[in-house]
Amino acid sequence: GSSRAQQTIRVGWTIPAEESKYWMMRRPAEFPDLGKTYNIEWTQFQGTAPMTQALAAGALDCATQAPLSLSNGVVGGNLKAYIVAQHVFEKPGGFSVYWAVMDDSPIKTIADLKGKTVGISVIGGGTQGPFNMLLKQNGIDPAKDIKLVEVGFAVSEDALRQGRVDAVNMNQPFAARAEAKGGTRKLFSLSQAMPNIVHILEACRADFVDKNPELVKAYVRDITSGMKKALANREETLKVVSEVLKAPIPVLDTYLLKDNDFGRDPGAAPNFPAIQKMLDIYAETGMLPKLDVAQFKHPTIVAPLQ
Amino acid sequence: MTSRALSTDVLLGLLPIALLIALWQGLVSFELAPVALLPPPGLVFSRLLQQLVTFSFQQEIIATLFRLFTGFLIAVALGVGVGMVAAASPAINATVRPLVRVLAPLPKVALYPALLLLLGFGHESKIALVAADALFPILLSTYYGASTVEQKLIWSAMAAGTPRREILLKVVLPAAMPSILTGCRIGLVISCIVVFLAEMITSTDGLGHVLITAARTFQAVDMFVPLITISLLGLILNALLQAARSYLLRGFPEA
Amino acid sequence: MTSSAAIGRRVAPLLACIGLLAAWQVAALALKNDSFPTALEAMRAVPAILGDKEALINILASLRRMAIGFAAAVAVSIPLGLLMGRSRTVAAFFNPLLMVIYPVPKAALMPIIMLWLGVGDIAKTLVIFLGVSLPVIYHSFEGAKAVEEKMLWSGAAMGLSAAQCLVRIVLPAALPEILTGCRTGLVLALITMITSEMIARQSGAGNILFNALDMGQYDTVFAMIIIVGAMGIGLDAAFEKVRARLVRWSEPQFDMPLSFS
Amino acid sequence: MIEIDHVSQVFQTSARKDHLALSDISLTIEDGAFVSILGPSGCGKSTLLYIVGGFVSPTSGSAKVKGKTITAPGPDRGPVFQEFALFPWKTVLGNVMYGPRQQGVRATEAEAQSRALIEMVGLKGYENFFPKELSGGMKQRVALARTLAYHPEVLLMDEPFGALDAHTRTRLQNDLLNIWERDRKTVLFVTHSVDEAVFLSDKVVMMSRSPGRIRQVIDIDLPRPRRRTELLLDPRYQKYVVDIERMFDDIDEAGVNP
Amino acid sequence: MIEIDHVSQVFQTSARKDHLALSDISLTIEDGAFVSILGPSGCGKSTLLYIVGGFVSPTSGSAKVKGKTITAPGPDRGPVFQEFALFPWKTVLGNVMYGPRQQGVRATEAEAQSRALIEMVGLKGYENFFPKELSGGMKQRVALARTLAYHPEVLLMDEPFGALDAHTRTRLQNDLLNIWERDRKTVLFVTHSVDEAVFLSDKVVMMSRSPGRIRQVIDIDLPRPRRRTELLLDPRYQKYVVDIERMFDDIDEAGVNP
Ligand SMILES: Nc1ncnc2c1ncn2[C@@H]1O[C@H](COP(=O)(O)OP(=O)(O)OP(=O)(O)O)[C@@H](O)[C@H]1O
Ligand SMILES: Nc1ncnc2c1ncn2[C@@H]1O[C@H](COP(=O)(O)OP(=O)(O)OP(=O)(O)O)[C@@H](O)[C@H]1O
Ligand SMILES: [Mg+2]
Ligand SMILES: [Mg+2]
Repeated sequence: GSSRAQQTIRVGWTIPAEESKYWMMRRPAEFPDLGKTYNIEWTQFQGTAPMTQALAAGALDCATQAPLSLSNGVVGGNLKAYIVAQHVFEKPGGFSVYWAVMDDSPIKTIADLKGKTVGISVIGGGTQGPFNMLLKQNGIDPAKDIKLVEVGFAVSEDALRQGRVDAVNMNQPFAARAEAKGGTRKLFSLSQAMPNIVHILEACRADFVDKNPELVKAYVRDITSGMKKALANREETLKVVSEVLKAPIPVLDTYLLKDNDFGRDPGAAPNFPAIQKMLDIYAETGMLPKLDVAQFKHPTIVAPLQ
Repeated sequence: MTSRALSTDVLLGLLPIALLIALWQGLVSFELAPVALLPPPGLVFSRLLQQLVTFSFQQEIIATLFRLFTGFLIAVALGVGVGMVAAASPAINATVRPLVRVLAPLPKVALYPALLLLLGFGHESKIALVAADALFPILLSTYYGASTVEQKLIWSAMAAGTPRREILLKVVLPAAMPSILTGCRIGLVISCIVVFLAEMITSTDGLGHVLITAARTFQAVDMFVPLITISLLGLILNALLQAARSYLLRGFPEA
Repeated sequence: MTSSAAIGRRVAPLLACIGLLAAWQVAALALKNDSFPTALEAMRAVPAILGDKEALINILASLRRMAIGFAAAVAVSIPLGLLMGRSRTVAAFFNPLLMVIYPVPKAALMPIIMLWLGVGDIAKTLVIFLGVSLPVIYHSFEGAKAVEEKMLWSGAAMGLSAAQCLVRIVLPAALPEILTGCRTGLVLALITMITSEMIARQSGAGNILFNALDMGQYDTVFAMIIIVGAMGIGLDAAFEKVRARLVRWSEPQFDMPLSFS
Repeated sequence: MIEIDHVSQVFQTSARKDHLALSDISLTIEDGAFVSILGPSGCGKSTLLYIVGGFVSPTSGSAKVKGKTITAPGPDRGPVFQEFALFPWKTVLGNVMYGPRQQGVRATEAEAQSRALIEMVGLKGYENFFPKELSGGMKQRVALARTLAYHPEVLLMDEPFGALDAHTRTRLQNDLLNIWERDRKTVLFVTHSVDEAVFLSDKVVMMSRSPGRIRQVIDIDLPRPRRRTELLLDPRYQKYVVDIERMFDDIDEAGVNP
Repeated sequence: MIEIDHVSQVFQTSARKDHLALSDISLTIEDGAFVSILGPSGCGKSTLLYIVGGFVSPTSGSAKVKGKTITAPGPDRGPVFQEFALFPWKTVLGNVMYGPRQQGVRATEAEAQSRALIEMVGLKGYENFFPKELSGGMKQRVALARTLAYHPEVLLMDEPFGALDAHTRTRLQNDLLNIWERDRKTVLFVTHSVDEAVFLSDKVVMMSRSPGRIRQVIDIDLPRPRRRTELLLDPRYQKYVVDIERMFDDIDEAGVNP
């Protein structure tokens, strides 16, 4: 520990796709300010929704968020926050969260899902908006026509192979693993609903940002440079991610930062129009009232910052 | 116990609960907690009353209760059975004791994903989790109670011609009853917690699921309704257990 | 007691463990399920965890929280339970309150707990505290109720005040029952130590376990389960030693457990 | 002085019936008197002792010691219970030392006194035994020693020699008389032995079958100090015994009335 | 026939010391004999009964009943424990009915028999009381009735009348003798009353102070059926009593040796 009084940001994080933060956690020496002019108290969470609650309760200053959880916090929890950076999104041609069925399944189209049991990683989570929209477009009422069960990504492949669900959604690295094993096929992916979906981003409480602009600036600067390092040095990134996820490098190597991975903005810059589009979908599917993304924009503090 | 004493007891018991609700109201009134996280009690209770009469909410309660009871009863049957046999037979004791030592401290929630895959997303996986968690407190209390039964009670029964295999049922079980019921009480509360937790983790219905759906969308009032419901259920179930206890133990000095 | 029987008692837990692992191995092979690795696969992952310095620090951090939570729970619950057992008024006052508080899953209260206690050690220690205190309170409660009245009368006649009676007569007389509660509490402490790290965590054994769970690394998940199980055996054995010393006077009078088997 | 004034005791049984255990008992016991209570099994002798001890408060009536109504137990009244009620977690020595230590006697001194008492009741060598390792009669003697150890002014003894062989019993009777004569304690002594009652007491209270009533109070007018061997030959002693035994026969006519 | 052959019993105390409770006891009891055991408190009488009951196996030596080594309790040997050991969860009636029901007697019949026994021990009206609601002597009588109810061939009675008043005691002694004379049971009877031992027994076994040894076996050669009133005037009876009491004095010389 340093004897100098340092300012501390309490940051929430989760796994598996926040490479710039993982760099900051595991390679702090690479960041000139981190641990010197300011400190981070890292807390890991199970999913983004609890982090929204933690932000609303004032127990965190910044945290990983999904557009939906953040909006829920705003609508239901009186949360005021700025989106300061973005972690991953769906790039055209890259990985898109998809629903898989078994090869020999009679389900060939989305319309065939009627009356089936369908797994989803988180009910009411970020993927459900586009998912609902696709169902509706194919004449299925998401509330009545299918039986939706929560199946975490980790067990989704097993649940499908065991026949516990007829279709289930897949994410990396589990999708890569399932594909390598074979026997499953992609039914549809979220990119069919909209391109460049933003999966996770970085948000900070507005009151905290307003009170400590320099501090947050330093943090966002480091996220920006972390993203740069992550993209520039894949070999090291594999190591870093492996340390955090405790996943073996060969598994990560099958997808991480490859074409079959999510997209990452080189400057970790939030794609506000895409986020707005998602908010619109949520409003359309009745999950949320209409929201304007502008409220999440800070005039100066937003990645990329040098 | 006279009925006057009984009603004083009830009043005394209501007092701290009233204080708790007052404290809750105070926290909200003095803005020590944001309404978004802690809605005022009046709102929660009036929503609860509204919900209680709706068919769909009743269905959720029934689903939760069904899992809770089935799991708890399995735990009681297994815990009491194994606990007694382990106290009676050195051979079984030698096997059960180490097994219990290994299995008891395992975090059963971590096995829940495996249970889901083996037993599906419906009742079975939750019942299994409830049973697994409630089992050990009941088993340990039964074992303790059974192994400290006054020797001379057993001797008296054996001398009266009770066959060995019946001693367990006729002497050890009733003599260990105070301890067994203590274990059951703890097991019951754990069952309440676990069934709720399991429904929060993965479910399509039940009170825990109601809470999670509300929590995801920051519906604070709807979050608290299932919480209050489970808490009331706990209170009612415990009162029932208490009544059973004072009947079953009416011959014991402490009853 | 012959020495072969003594050896038998030593070996029995080992045999039980091996039997358990064997059953697991067979079940896993039969089920052929990715999320249910075989015992051997899980065991192979154990050294990797224990060899990792960071993992050890995590586990120690958990144990420290557990020790604090357990100690605090025992310190508060025993007096409360004993008081409830000896005073109808106290029992009538606390019983419904406890019954209202305990069935609520702590995970659901996390947002509120976070509000006042943050997401750090205090919140988790509180959760452990609550997990442990329930059995300790109720076993102390029932133990105190069952204390033979004439023993208390003897104490009172020697000039013990009500408080002294509680400490010097009710406590020792109820000790065997209290210790049963503590033993259940110890098991629950270990379990809540892990589950308290399910939602928010900075370090800890649960951290390793739930991370692996999120990542679908089931060999690590089950390796952690083995490690926690082993910690359980160790703590339980240590507790048993303490217990045997404390309640020597209450052990069954004759050697055979129930003397009819 | 102990004044028991129109005391009645009703117990509530589990069968939800009221059970009258003592009915309108009035009795005065002078300071320093040795009073025995005789009565059929179940007539309420123990209950009466509990009331004087302050362990049970009577359903009606009152009991006073030194003019003050008895509301709680106190170290002035030391009970020896019929069921012994030893502390199972303490050894024989620990049990006997408990009272003196509680009264603030220093450990070494309390131990010396306790060892002397343990020797008196014939348990030398058993100091480190736990109660569960003692025979019935041995437990009873520990209970006696435990109460004597803290020198209560009033002794409330419930069949304290009931589980002892004749020889030990005689020895302890003499020891008790010696202590009583030395310290002039007030003793309320429940026994089933008419012989013992007459030998020890100034006054014998005879109770009738349940619900317990006082049937007769007999003053035993025999010289003190009493020697068993002398007394056995004394015709007055024999007359007391025979008279009381005869009265017992009368009581029995009354029958049982729960 | 009960044959006790060189039986010794060593207890392990918590102080981790071996404690010799019985030392080399040999004794033969004919079928249908009434044998009393007398001995100082703590000499091992209860322990000896436990061994014959099959509750405790002796450290060395063996005990046989009808030629077979005793290894377990059985309904042929019915104990009445010094501490009563009533089932707390059963009422008086439930406790007494337990044995007959266990032996397969029909409920109505078992109840009728049990009620008769309860009346015999003077507890009519207390059938629905729980043990905790009874006085010491009442509990003892329930324990007696409970054992008599299932008609064991051998009765193992540990001071079964110790907590009773003289009158109830005399009545129950007579009842016991009647039952014994009718059914010719074998009775092993522990008592502290020399009087009672002589009155009831064919044989009195005197034990010496701990560690218990058999000091003397006295045949009581008095005519049967015995009537208390007649016997008290019989000089042979008086001689037995005096002789045995004198022997007790001798035993006492030996001192304590834990
Ligand atoms: N807790 C109780 N509930 C109901 N009845 C009770 C209770 N305690 C005692 N009694 C009744 O009170 C009466 C008197 O009991 P007590 O113990 O005083 O008798 P006792 O004279 O001491 O008899 P003994 O000589 O047999 O010890 C008995 O009839 C008994 O059944
Ligand atoms: N569990 C035990 N552990 C150690 N010693 C014991 C145990 N049980 C009995 N003893 C000892 O064995 C001896 C005999 O005890 P037992 O109960 O047989 O005596 P007893 O003759 O029945 O005496 P009493 O007339 O007082 O009932 C005693 O010295 C006692 O201390
Ligand atoms: Mg009595
Ligand atoms: Mg004995």
